Amino acid sequence: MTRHTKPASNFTTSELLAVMASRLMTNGQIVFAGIGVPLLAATLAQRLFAPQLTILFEGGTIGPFIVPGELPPSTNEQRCTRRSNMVLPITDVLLLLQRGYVDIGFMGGAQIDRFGNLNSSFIGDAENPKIRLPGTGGGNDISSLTNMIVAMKHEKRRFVADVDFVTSPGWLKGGRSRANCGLPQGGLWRVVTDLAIMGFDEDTRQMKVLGLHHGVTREQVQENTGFTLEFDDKIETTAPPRDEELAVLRELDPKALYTA
Amino acid sequence: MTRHTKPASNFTTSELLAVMASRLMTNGQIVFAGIGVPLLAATLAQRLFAPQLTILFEGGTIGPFIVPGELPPSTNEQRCTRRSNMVLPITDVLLLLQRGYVDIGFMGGAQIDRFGNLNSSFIGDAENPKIRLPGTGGGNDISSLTNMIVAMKHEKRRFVADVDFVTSPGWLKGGRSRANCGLPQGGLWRVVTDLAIMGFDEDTRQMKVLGLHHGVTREQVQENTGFTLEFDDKIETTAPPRDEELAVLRELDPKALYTA
Amino acid sequence: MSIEPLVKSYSALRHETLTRDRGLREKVMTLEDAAKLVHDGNHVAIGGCTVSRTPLAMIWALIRARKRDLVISRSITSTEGDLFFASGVSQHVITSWFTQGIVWGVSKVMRHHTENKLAKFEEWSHMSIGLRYRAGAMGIPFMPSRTMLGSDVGKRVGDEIKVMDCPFTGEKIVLLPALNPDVALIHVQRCDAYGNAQLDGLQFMDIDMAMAANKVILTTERIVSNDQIRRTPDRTRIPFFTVDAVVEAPFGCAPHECYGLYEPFFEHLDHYAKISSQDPVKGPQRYLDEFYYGPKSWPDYLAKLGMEALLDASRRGRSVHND
Amino acid sequence: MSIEPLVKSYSALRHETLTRDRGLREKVMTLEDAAKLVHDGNHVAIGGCTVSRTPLAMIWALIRARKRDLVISRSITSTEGDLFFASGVSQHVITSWFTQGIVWGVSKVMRHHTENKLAKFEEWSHMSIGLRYRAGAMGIPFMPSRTMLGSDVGKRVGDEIKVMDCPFTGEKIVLLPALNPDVALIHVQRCDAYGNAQLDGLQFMDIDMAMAANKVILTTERIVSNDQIRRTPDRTRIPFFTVDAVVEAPFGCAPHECYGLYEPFFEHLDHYAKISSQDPVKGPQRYLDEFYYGPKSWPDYLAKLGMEALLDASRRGRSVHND
Repeated sequence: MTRHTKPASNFTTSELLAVMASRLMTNGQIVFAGIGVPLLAATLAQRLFAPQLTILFEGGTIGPFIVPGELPPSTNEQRCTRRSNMVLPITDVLLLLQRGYVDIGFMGGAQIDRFGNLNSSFIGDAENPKIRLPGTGGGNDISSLTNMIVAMKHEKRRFVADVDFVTSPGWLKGGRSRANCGLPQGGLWRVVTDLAIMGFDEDTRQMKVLGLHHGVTREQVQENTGFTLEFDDKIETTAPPRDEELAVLRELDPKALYTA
Repeated sequence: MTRHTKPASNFTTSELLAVMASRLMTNGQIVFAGIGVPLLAATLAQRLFAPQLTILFEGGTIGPFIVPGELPPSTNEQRCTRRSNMVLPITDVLLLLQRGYVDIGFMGGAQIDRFGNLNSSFIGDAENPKIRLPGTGGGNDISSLTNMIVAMKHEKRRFVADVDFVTSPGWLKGGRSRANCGLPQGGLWRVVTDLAIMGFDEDTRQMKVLGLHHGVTREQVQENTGFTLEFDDKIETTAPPRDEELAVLRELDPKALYTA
Repeated sequence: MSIEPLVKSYSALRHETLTRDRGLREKVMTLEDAAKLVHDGNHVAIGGCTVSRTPLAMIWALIRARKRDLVISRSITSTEGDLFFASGVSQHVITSWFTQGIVWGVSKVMRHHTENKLAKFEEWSHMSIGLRYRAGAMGIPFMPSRTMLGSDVGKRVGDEIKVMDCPFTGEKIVLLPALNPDVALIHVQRCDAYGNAQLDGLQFMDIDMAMAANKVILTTERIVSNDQIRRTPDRTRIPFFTVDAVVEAPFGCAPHECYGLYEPFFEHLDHYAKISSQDPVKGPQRYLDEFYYGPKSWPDYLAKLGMEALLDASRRGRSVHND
Repeated sequence: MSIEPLVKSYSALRHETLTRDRGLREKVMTLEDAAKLVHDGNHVAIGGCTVSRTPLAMIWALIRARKRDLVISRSITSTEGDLFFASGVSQHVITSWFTQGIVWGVSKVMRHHTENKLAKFEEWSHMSIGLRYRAGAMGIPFMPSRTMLGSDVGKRVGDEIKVMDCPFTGEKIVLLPALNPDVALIHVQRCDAYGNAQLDGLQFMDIDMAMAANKVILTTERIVSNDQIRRTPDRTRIPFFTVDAVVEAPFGCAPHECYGLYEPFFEHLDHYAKISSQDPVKGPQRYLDEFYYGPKSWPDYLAKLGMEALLDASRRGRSVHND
């Protein structure tokens, strides 16, 4: 397995992910966020430039403010409800996605393929797995119903041509296959890694590099990807994390629970 | 229209209905009660011999105690919630019937037929009615889903061979027709009037007199009914309202809002 | 009147919702400005039930704004239904029960308009209306159910309901079409400027209605700070992003009741019942002139209801908190 | 294990409910007596989610009572799933996510049992599990939904879900089978002796689960008077007639959390994560011996968690009320 060489930096991979993902948020959006990097990224955006961004948690919370240093262990504890606008049953918060109130779903990923399908269920064959992973949680629901951002480490074993098991549908087999399966809404919008930012071709729905992080080359990204990547006509280079951004992250997660 | 002659008495027709209906209740039952006589009857039972009887209101209340002299104008006002165990949305309280938690539904009726179908929608043809009545409310739901008691005045124009419009299904066309229509549960159990108490034949589902009130003859009941009644083999005579029963009713409804 | 399919396609529903401004923003406005959000021909769902938590201040504003061709839906319809018909704002009410209230007898105004085919009272069972809103709230095209079978209520709505054989049990099951109103009018005890609303006591069908609608107009007894909402988030029932307008309208249900604050103004309702049954045309017209078109403002309307009546209703209303 | 159809017929569902004692009666009992209400082979639904409001006192009692062949369902499964497998109480868990918690890494105990085919982890999407309980709660055989399509999660459950063309819109729609558990275990902050329960904060899937189940065992931090319940009926979430047992079990979720009262006992959970990942067989076995089979009572179990840990968790737990 080829490991990439990260440019020398004053931040961790998770911090890089959180910063890059936070910049994809827009003020006023309603973001359904998973725990860890997604929560940190959404909160970072909220603190810096998107005060009207609203976070939803799968556990049943609308619009909480996270208390620095008191990050929740999952989306289902009382820490997720601090100073929130509303708490509601799990089923009902997930139904907000189905009804269409949510702009963006935002989660981490264990394995992703060229069409943005995510696997968090099985490594190897499902009937005879090498590793039984924890499973979908709300992942299948969120990715079936809304536009998605995924943040994950860029490794060849994680970026594969076809995932072993489609836990959360991306663009399935590309083209119109997602809509044809009965999923006319949503789809994987952005993949944020420690190397690059990727989207998907409008027609083929193949993964396509849109931006490279500072000091990262196309070759590095391709080397760490298990399938042939497309590259956009105009690739941008992202600005490295600013001190201000890192400061907020470190205030939120002083023990580096999610940013180690 | 033949009007019956009521025996001289110290109580009103509504009081008689409430007393007779209350005696059909059993301690521990869960009773879905309409406003007016049903509420009075259920409360009377609760006060006299069924302290563990629980009243549900269509407005969304479980187990209220009615404050004497403060009867609600419908099942949807705050008076219905006084000292209740729980309030919940309308849809959810009606779903308790569908789920099967309720023993008895209990309502009044404008028009009933030999199979216990109730009409509270139209007098005359629905497309060209003589009178547009207020409609089903929860009546259709309650009578579709649970065993029913109906309390109403015994008049020929109200007891008809076939109702003009089936608002709330009784036994439909008798026999197995109700179950065959997709209503396998519930059905009209008792009709309480100011003359008699009626049930329905187990096979034909035709209305059948089970008991006569004190001083009422079979002929009187038949005269005030618009179809041929069956009579049970052993007709009982009900005991007249006791002072104790009337006292509770008059305490509950001192202004005779529902018992005039 | 809009010629739309009975149930919106999922794409249409999602598109409508996507294009709403769902961001956290203040949306406090006057009754008059909120009335502009309702368009002629809209399907307008009314919160509360019978004479309880009826959004009468907003209905008052719609009638004064002379809206036309509204399709109205409500769980149970009381005096506001009479006034929709009598004012010409609507000729089509979808509800399960339509009359002022059982103690006042059958509405002569409803009878006049329906028996003379001036207006339509479309009758569904109570639970079915609730489940139609619920399906709309959940983003599904139908809700399975077990009532309206065998009855003429079911037959009369015709192929607006479907009956299918359950693929799991083989039993007959009713499919009720989702209802996604254009606008929902809901009155609450308190909400913040964003529209986070807390409802005390009976909820009726209001939550499902708010989630189902394409637009929500909240009237509220008082606007509280967002801080106050955030102190008891488990009492919030309607989230801000479903809400398009917040109007502070104290006694906004009068002469109906608002849980914990005021009971119905019974004498006023007796008065309305009397004049409307004496003459189902001129009665409500006189009532509209006096209480709807006449007053120069909502406080002026309340003044016409009378200070003594208002204090009496409040005393009775607060009594639920005396236990 | 019971060989029952996937979805109960309506007659069977109604008959089961009819024959339950739903009258208003006191039903306070011990953990041990409540455990007798659960029979080998039962489908047992577990309230709460991950490490939040897990009914651990009751689970503790079931494991001590050496139940067998339970089918377990829960929204998201944490340490209690490990212990169900390790204790031999269950070899079948229906859930959307199964691991102690994201901060502790993938459960080695879950991996050991599933990868070696000693037990089954049946995976449904989170919302689908919720909607299955909801259909069960509503007395309908299925719930329409729009997820699990196209994915292997959907394919793997096979014909337990149906896909149909909507008769109203022509779109594809999923029908999820209703789930009516034999027993639901739910922990609440307070309830009365009849089982009228008030839950603060996050509700998870508990309300639907209670309404869907054929039997409900409530554990509660405290039993309050019925008078107290009747003072705030709009805070009651589970009505007494769904409940079959009420057990007062203070700190009944420890080392998990109970909203507003105590947060997770993090050091204890770190300890469990450590020993169970060092050896996924002997680790949980040692843990069960020490904390489940060893203690002579629930207070004795709490004593083993430690006074300091308990006070610390309580201090953090109460902090939501500091705002």
